[in-house]
Amino acid sequence: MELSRDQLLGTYRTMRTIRSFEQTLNELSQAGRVPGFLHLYAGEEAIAAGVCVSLSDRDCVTSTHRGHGHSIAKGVELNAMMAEIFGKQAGICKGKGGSMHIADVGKGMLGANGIVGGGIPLAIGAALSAKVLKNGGVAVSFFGDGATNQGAFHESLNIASILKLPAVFVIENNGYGEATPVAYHVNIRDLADRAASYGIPGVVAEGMDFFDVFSKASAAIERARRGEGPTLLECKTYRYFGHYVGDPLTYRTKEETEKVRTSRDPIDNFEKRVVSDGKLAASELRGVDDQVAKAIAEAVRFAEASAAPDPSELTTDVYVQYQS
Amino acid sequence: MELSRDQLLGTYRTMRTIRSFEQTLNELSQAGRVPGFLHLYAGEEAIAAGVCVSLSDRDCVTSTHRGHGHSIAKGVELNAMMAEIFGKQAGICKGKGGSMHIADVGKGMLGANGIVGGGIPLAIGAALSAKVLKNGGVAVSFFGDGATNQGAFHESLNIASILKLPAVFVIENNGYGEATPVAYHVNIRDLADRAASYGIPGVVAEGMDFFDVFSKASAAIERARRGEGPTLLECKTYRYFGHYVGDPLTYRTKEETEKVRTSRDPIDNFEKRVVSDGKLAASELRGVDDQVAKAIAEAVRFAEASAAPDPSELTTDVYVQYQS
Amino acid sequence: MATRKRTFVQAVNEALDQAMAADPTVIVLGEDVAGGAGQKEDAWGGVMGATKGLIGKYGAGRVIDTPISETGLVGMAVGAATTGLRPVAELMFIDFIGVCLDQLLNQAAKLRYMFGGKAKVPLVVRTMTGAGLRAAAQHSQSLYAMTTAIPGLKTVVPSNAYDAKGLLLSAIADDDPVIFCEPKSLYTTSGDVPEESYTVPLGKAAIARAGKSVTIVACGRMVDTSLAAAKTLASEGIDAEVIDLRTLSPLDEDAVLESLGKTGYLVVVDEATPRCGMAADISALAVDKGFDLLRGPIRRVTAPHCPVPFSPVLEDAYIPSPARVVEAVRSSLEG
Amino acid sequence: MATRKRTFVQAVNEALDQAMAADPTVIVLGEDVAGGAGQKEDAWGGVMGATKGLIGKYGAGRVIDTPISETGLVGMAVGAATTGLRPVAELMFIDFIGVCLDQLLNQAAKLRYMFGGKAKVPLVVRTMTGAGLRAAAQHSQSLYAMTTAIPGLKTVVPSNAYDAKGLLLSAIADDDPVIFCEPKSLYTTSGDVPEESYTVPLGKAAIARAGKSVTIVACGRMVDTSLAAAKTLASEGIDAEVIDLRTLSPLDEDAVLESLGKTGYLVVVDEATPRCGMAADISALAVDKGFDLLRGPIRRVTAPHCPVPFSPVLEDAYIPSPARVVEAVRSSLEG
Ligand SMILES: Cc1ncc(C[n+]2csc(CCOP(=O)(O)OP(=O)(O)O)c2C)c(N)n1
Ligand SMILES: Cc1ncc(C[n+]2csc(CCOP(=O)(O)OP(=O)(O)O)c2C)c(N)n1
Ligand SMILES: [Mg+2]
Ligand SMILES: [Mg+2]
Repeated sequence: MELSRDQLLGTYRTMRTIRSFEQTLNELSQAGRVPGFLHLYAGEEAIAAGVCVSLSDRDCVTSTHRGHGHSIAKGVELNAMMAEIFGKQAGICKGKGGSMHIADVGKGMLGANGIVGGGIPLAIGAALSAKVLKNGGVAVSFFGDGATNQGAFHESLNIASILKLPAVFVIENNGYGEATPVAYHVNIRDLADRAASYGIPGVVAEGMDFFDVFSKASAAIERARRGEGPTLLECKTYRYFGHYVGDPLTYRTKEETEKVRTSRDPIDNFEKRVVSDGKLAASELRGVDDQVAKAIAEAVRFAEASAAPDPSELTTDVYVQYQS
Repeated sequence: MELSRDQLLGTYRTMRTIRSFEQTLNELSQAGRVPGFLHLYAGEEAIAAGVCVSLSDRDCVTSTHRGHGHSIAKGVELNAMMAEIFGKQAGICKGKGGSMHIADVGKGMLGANGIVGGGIPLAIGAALSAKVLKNGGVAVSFFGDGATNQGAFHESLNIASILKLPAVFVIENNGYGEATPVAYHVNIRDLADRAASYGIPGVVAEGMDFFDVFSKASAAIERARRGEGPTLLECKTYRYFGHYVGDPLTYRTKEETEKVRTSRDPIDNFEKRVVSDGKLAASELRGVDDQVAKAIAEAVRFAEASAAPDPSELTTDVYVQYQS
Repeated sequence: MATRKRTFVQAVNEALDQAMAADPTVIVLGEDVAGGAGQKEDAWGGVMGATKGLIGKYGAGRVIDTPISETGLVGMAVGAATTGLRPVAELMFIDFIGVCLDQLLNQAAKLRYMFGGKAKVPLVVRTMTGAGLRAAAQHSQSLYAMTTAIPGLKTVVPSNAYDAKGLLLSAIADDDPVIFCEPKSLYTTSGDVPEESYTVPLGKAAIARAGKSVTIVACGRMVDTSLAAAKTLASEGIDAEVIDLRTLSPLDEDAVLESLGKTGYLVVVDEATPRCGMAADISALAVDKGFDLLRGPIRRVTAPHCPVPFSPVLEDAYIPSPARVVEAVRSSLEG
Repeated sequence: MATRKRTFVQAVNEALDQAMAADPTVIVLGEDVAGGAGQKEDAWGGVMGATKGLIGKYGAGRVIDTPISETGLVGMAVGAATTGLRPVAELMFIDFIGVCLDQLLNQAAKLRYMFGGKAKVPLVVRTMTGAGLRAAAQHSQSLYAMTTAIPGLKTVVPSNAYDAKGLLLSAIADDDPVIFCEPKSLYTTSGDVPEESYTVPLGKAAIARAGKSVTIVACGRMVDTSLAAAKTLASEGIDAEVIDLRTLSPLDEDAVLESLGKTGYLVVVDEATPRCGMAADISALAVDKGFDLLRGPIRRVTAPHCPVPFSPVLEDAYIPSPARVVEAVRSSLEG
């Protein structure tokens, strides 16, 4: 399947937006202008973009503590996202969730999640709804390498397999779970091999290459839509910043990070490819860069200018109805 | 490794004892003479016997709701077991645990378990103790096909693998989890294949053949003792009685059961083999049958004659010490 | 339509059947809710038959047997509830909540709040509770205080067949996640159950027996225990009022306080263990909002702070008895 | 040896170090307790540094990084405790208890009882609790009532650095499973901590402030909140006694009742949510065994029945403040 010029331009916009969003938050957070903990997605843009380009609003995704990229790729509004991260009333969750709980059910974004592996069972639930309601939807669950050691991963993939649910499980293998390297926390090379335990396809993609992720993800998504069941897709990637903003990064070397940034950067890769293929002109991309920069700046302005929630909001939204 | 005459005789005694123990309980329970729920092990004797013949008291096992066979094979005293199942003070657990919680830590029997998969993490804990205390012990966890779909299975095998723990995981695949066939609850043929997710050996044994179980289990146990890490051993077996005493057995046919009983019975298999090999004489085995029948009868007499616990026992043994 | 005698478990089955008939988005899932992987007919219809016949009527698409994977099945139900279905998931025994609590504690209960009110989770988790069947420590617990404590969840504990049907139909129609506790020792008890579909509202207690000398608050199986105690007390001229809470969250505070206003004395009876439990919760409510009404100490009749023992002798001593309730009432009245 | 200023987290680290030095069967395990899979030195030494330096001293054989598998790691600790070790497992945040509760609820807590007293489980589970760090609904809970309710477990909640060290050393030496709650907002607060190894007994409350007008019961971070309130009250001539429970199970009932005997009034302050919580538990104790001592309603100052919000404004409104405690004391005294 070929991507149109617009889709390619949109893809670049998505990846560039994620990158700028995270770089901006990294600075704001270090400057003490953002409350709470932030887990940044920079470096992994090709995965969110490469998967979500094949999804529409009826398709649901579940995300992780590192959820900004998935939210942006799923089309969540930037100002409302930024306001949420600042804890403002205008936030997408009225400031009640924050960075780790950004969600937009209408857009099929079922939430970042503070529990490692916690979103995987929710995703098979969304897949079950699609199957029972026959709405043609597919559910995608994004999670990290570390999450593949949670019981929820195991139970959910097995259920999805035996019920042939329209689901795709995307491992974002960035080499570490917090400060622990993958090579320590599992005893296998490719996490995709775990698919064999459930009798489903396991596929490895170069997660820094949008086109590789896109072709393998779209195939898995189409397979799910056809009712042929779930796929486990492992994307090898790397996170540019620490586990959280403030991470001393004592478990990996600057060289390791620099090497990836210079040789495997997903946005550089994308630009080289589309420009050399003559699909897009560098000038167009610079144009997008400017628009993105403006949009992010505007989002920050919006977030900082927005009002904090009224304390009376504390106990609303707990239940739809609670007569007591 | 060759088994001595005594070991073979002991093995036959173990399997016969388990069989008679369960047949007797089946009758007593249906006659309303035993309180609570019973999950009988009859048909699966070759697994408990084939694994435990390579273990000594320093080696620990964890068991399941279907734990009588493992307890007997691990050398738990018959009278105390029977008294426990009857809920008597003389029971191995003072009547507080019952059939589903028979344990004898001194004998390395860390307990039957009412939680499917609940014993697997405990087993890696026992393996960790053996490793840290360098006592040469090995831990074996017995569990069913259904338990392989619990998160605890997944997490425990991965940890055992990366820490190279002296553990052996024994799947007793009897074709059903309650009323649900394996062919429904997983999408793979051999559960042993799940070992690949953890980078450990996965081995399939004919669970109705003591000698096949013994050779594969002893190899796995020795490997663990040598510090080479865990093994996943799947034993294909069959349970003769229902999931619990009283199970209407509406999910399988009498023919299916009869076929297994007549063609694959582990005790018949064993007798044919040892007699034809001239290792043991049929007459010797009949002698064991008589001894076993007496021992079981005595256990029942003992259990029924024993006193119920004193109500004051209700709140003892909750803590070692509780100052309040 | 007629009112007939039905057992508690038949009432549950009838509620499920009528809810599924009325609303195609209602589905049932759990371990052996059909059994035999029976695509046409069920082998078990649930370990106790609560879901019997459903797969035959509604098919395997809506009556779903799952592997023994509670985190997977409960979490799947939470996700499905968030995306358009009304799942009724079965957690066979509440004792198993430990292998799937996160999906209730951090997902079902919190999604709506964390998302700023933009999600709803119309989920019901049916689960068996309570002791008395010689099922020992891991199959006999009454852990409803654990779910009552969790903001975002509702917790229901019916005490009879009529309420079981009406409360379950309310729970399924409710837009919030509900933990529906079925005291297994009541399964075979029967009562009058109307044939038609009807609801008993969540958050409304019932006066199981009107009286003026003392208020006995209970739920589930302990309502019968309290009524038996009330009989004995009546013969001593003590006229006990028995309040059946029906739902622990939301809690009908007014019903408790109004009754206390009439009687001045309170005894709370709970099959569960004492620490941080329902009995403590009701006591705290009364001594806070009802202090001026109180004329004697609030006694709690609960299980001891220990696991449920297997031995029948011990288990019988474990479960609160009418005699212990009578004793507690006397000592409260004496002060 | 000297007494120096140490932060709460340093006190925890010191207790672990001294326990490991004294007893080779003490091991530490959890996610990134070392970090970097550092076989020689740690990269993190715990997310907050509570286990810093331990792997360097005691090696990877006794300081074990685990995958993100709480059921596996906590269950492994339970099994190890049953077979000769004294594991100190780290459950990073108590909010994660939902993914591993079974190993605590049905295994650690019940093995000894189910086995008729023939097993002991000398396990400690260290875990961070509490709000205030803008960590939102899944990283800010105070779920210690859940473990307090479970017979077979002990639950400890220190309020200061001195107690943190002494209580942790007691917990490690204890032969029963202990849930050791570390209020993360106290980590950087410091106090006098003796250099040598010492113990603070489990089950003994402390009088954080002596007084005679009203009893304020609290634990963990709420002790400081209560002391701040007591200061304000003192200026109004209300002389509050503040009881620091230190351990919720076992509970020092006498300390609460004795204080109530002096003051006649009780306010319970808890950072956790109200239903079936510690505040309700203490209220129930007082109105049962201390009814005759009570001269006013028992007020509870707790978080509301809702998840912990992210927004700083809302989270600040969520956490009980000294002002709310002062208000509650006044209203209790006024009756
Ligand atoms: C159940 C649970 N355990 C532990 C944590 C703490 N924690 C948050 S993120 C994280 C690492 C996750 O690693 P991975 O899944 O690889 O995702 P990544 O951060 O690399 O994107 C951990 C251990 C948690 N949030 N939930
Ligand atoms: C966590 C949990 N879920 C469900 C149950 C109820 N249950 C008891 S035994 C059983 C079937 C177990 O099947 P399998 O593991 O194959 O063992 P088998 O009974 O066949 O020996 C189930 C579902 C349980 N005890 N624990
Ligand atoms: Mg990672
Ligand atoms: Mg089985």
